[in-house]
Amino acid sequence: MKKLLNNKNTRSNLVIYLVVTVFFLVMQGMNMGGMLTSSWKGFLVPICVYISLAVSLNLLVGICGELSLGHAGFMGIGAFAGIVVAALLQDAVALEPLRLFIAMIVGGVLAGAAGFLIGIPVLRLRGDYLAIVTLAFGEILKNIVGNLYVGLDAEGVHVSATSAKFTLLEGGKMILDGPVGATGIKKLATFPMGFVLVLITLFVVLNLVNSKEGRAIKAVRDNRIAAESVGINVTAFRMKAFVVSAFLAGMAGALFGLNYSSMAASKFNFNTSINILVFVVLGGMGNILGSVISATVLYVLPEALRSLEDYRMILYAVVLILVMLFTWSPRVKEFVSVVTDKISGIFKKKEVETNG
Amino acid sequence: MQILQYLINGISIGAVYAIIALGYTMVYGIAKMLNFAHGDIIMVGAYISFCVTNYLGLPAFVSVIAAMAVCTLLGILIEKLAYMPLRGTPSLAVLITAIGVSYFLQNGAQLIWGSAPKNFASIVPLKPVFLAGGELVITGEVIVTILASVLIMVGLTLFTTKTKIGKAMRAVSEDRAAAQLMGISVNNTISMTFAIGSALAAIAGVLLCSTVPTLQPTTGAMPGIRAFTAAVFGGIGSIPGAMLGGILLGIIETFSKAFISTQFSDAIVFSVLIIILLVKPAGLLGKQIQEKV
Amino acid sequence: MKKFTALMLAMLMVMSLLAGCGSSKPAADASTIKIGMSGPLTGGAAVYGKAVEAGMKIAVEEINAKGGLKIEFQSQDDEHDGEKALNAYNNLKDWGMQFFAGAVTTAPCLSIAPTAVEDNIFMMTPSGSSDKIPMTGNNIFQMCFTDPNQGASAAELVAELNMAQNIGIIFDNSDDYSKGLMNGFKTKAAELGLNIVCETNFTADNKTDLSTQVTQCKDAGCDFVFLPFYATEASQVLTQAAKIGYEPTFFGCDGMDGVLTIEGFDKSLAEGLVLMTPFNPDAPETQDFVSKYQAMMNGETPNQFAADGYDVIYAIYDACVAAGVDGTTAPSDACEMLKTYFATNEFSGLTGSGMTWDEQGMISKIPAAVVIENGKYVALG
Amino acid sequence: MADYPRKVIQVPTYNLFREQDAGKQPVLDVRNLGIDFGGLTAVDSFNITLGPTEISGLIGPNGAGKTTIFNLLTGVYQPTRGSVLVNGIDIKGMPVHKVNKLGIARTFQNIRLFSEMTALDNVKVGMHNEIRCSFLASLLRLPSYYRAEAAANMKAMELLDFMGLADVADQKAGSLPYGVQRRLEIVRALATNPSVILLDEPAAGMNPSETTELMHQIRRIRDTFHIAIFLIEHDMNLVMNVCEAIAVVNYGKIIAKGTPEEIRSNPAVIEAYLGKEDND
Repeated sequence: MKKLLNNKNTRSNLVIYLVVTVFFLVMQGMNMGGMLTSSWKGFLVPICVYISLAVSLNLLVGICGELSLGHAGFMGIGAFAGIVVAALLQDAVALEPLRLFIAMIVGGVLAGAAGFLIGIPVLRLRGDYLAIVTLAFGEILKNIVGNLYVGLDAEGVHVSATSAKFTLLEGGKMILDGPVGATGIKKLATFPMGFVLVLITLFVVLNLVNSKEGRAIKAVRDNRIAAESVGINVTAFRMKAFVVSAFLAGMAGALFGLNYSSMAASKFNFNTSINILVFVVLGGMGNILGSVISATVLYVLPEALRSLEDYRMILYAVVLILVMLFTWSPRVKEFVSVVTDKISGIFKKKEVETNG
Repeated sequence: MQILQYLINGISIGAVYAIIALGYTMVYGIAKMLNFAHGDIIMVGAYISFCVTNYLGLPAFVSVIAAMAVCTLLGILIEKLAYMPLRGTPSLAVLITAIGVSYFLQNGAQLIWGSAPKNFASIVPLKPVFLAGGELVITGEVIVTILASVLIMVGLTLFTTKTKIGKAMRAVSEDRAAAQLMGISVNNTISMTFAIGSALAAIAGVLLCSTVPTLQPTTGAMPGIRAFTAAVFGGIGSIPGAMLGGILLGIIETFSKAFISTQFSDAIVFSVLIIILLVKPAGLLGKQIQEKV
Repeated sequence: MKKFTALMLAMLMVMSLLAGCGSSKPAADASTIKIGMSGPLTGGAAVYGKAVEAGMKIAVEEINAKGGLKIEFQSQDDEHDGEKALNAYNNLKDWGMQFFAGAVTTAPCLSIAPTAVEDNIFMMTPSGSSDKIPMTGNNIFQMCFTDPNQGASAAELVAELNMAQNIGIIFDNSDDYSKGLMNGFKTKAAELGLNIVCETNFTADNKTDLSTQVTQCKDAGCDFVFLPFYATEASQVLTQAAKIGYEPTFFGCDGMDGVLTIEGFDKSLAEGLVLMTPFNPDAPETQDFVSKYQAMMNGETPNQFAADGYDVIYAIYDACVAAGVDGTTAPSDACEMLKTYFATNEFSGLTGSGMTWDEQGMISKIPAAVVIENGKYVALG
Repeated sequence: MADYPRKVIQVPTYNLFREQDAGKQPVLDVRNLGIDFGGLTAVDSFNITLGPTEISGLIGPNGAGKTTIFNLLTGVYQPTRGSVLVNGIDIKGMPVHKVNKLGIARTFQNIRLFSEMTALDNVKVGMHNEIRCSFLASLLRLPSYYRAEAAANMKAMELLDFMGLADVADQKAGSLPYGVQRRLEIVRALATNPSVILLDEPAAGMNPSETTELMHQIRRIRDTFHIAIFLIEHDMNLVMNVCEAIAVVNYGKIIAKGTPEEIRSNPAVIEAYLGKEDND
């Protein structure tokens, strides 16, 4: 009995790892074999990044039950931290994957630290108020990150919050240029590293969910008062989930930042947070495999619709609304089942007729 | 004198936020959903008003009425088609749908009216008032916006406390199931709320664009988020709270731009919001509800 | 929910299949060259992308009507976002693009340029004006002015015509274009001894309300305000200033072009506005283009974005004809041939005559400034 | 407030300790407890002591303040006056989860299970503070994680079995029948290793045979785990049969304390409460 239960969890986890690995191997194989189009080659890393973001946000929204609208803020911290670290280590660490990995870890740690600092005040609130405060923090983070000036020259690293007195020595390199962001980034991100990121994310989130911490987090979601009454420190566990989620978002952000040659803080705005949230909700709350798949599909979908030109985004909007109605609305679901019954009824009738 | 001028500017933009926030608060209070498409209804309202005055050549007040009519219909339509089927589902599902609606309205507006920004000619015929030898200017828009926001606030308060429909709205907002048992049609009441909220959005759109003249499909997005912040600031669900929140937000935003930093004004505005929520978790005038054990 | 996941999984499989199939490119046709463009066709910056796209389409139609070498043209939406821009560029590459006539705005240009350098695809941006863009590589060309250069010539002009006592600057701190112009202007102004008394800015997120910035300039007593940003925000500044009865000399750059054609904008507010623009829709030599554009875009008057787009297509076309590039030339070979061509040849179009490019792909053309009188551009100086 | 009992009631001084508890420290010692909600006194001068293995009942008409008292004892509400000592430690100012760690567990009048989780997981959540396995160990799936989980599984299954719930271990808590959910809540409370357990209307919604079984189970809990039980219940049959001592509250105040026999015959209680309820 107990074994069976364990098996069930392990089995569903294995399915997730399997799907991800197969996807990676197929894509990597096609890539090496030159069978991928330029577009798809370009999608590979962002897909990994968005999977990781969606899964980490799912930990917060689906499993912990806290609506966060500021996930992109952590992504942004990770991205810029990663860009700065990678630039500083340009000469110190020659091996590119290692430099990238260090950048991702630093990005994750900084985002996690920001998550902790923000968590102290924020996690006193609940529900929609928590949502608005995370939104506010996301905007604050973007605003602050977007006004940082970081430069490297012979003297060392210079950091400032205004451009007014920011000057570098001759031959110095501007790493972050305020709202304009980072330009001339050395692209380090690779698809295999994206795959590693997804594996790390899945490993952390799945292991967390199926442990005593995960049970406590789910208990807090299901019934906060009861969880307290059995000795669970609710704030501590919301905090753990928040920090882990921010850490993973930071790692993903670092990979994202190092996948492009220029990156502006405005990328990490409310809209990006919302997009990640859409991945989570459409994939199913608390459903990790759902997040993985919906992040992939919904990232590619608007790109696949490019031939529609002006009607592309409006169609995306319509698809979004319809999917929400079809997956959530009890009435629409009922209607669909009636229609499908009727259709299958017609087919059955025909079958009977042809048989008879 | 300088500080007074900034105060006036702040109150002026704050009053616009207040009108938008009133719509947000109404919808949130009664339908219990964050309607992120509210900002885009504002944009539609402004476009309608723009078209009526510029293409049909009709007077300003007609354009406002037309905008209100169209937005009311639009609000009801959106509610019936997109939100009503999702009643009773988790609020997150409705939130995502609202975002879909927001994308739809923005991109639809671009298809209809094009992406080129339009310059919205102010509908306010009043001349500016110059005080203190021209150092202090109060524009007609400021006067009209502030008057309108106060009138709307008073009107809404009277409406929700004195009329039958208004009382029904409050009943639905307090306890939907109980209201239904009392014979109140929850669906009709919520539709009515959307109608009123959207009509307010139309007014807000016209006044917003009279104050800040650029009109394009994304015009409503940022003020929408600001106004939402204002509504939470004042205590979401509270009518005077939305008014207070809007005005305060406008003043804080203007002052931080003028005296602290234009770059960090966003960070400052949102930090104040967070501090307020930590001190008063339900906003300035919101009701704190204790969970029953 | 289960069903939905299954559905998604199925869609994913179909898409991965498509991923492989799309790579078989149709056989190239010698008589037709393929030019791709990306720009913001939706979202807040769509106005620029749409204008460039229309300008380019006009040029393509004209060329294709002429006979001889034809152009196949495709435009893609980048939503003014670096990430989407790279996707758009990759999509165009899959389509078989030989020349990249984009991107329209600076951030997407900076995102695409290093990849274009890697691919060795000839890239000529109509309106991405940061000096960082051509610096990325020697196959990246620019049709518009480089920001610091334009800012500097603006300062020179102000000094030359003695236009200002106390200068105020409002700029968009989140925009590379605006900051580039501002820095160029400031540096030159300091050299020339111009008196800057007020410097204030806004960012993309809080540009809905610019009344504070206008008031700041007024309070500082500026009689001249430099506005290095686009027409949309400029129209706001002008309206705001008129509301509070503030009447300094406003001075804009090429992004300001189009201010007169903003629908609903009270043109009288722009009287006396000085702007630097390479394109004058009121000049006789541009009338043919203007009327075609108006026919295409519901009567809108073209601005310099459209004209830049038009010129980029003609520049690439002229170079192809002269260098003997056709539809079968590999993009990388075509790139080398065009680089060689532009190193020695000049181009004349709507936005200037005798334009030349240095080996970095930076343009040199004569700056022109106009003043608005009676709702028309009148050449200044 | 009109029918507030004006009569001065003689509260019998009865030693609530069972014989075997004599001389031991009470697990629960409540002194002069009171709480006001915005000027309205909900509970006042509430005193009670519970011996380490005692079963006591708290009864009173609806709205008498019984659940409020439970909320005060578990730290959900902070009292306006008085003190609560759990195993001799004052819970003043402590958050709910710390009060639980002192040894007080509870069930809820309106069931509060973790409805999306299995019955087994519900119990394992209860064992949260007992499972010794670090965050890192469970993240990295170190051997200590597997050891701790296996031990937890075993104990949780034993506890479920104890209340006859082993069969439903894998079912979602929210989908279980009402009576089963009530018992599961008791198991979850037991899983926290309490020294006193507060049951808020454990028999509500149960049929007579389930109630009878519950009575046995309550005694068995005390006899097996050697803990004190304090319960609120409207089912007089259960209260009178199970409890060794009973306190009666009305309008937030104790109006009587004593053995079931004493309570049954107390005129004040009959007037305030039993008189109306005796019909069933």
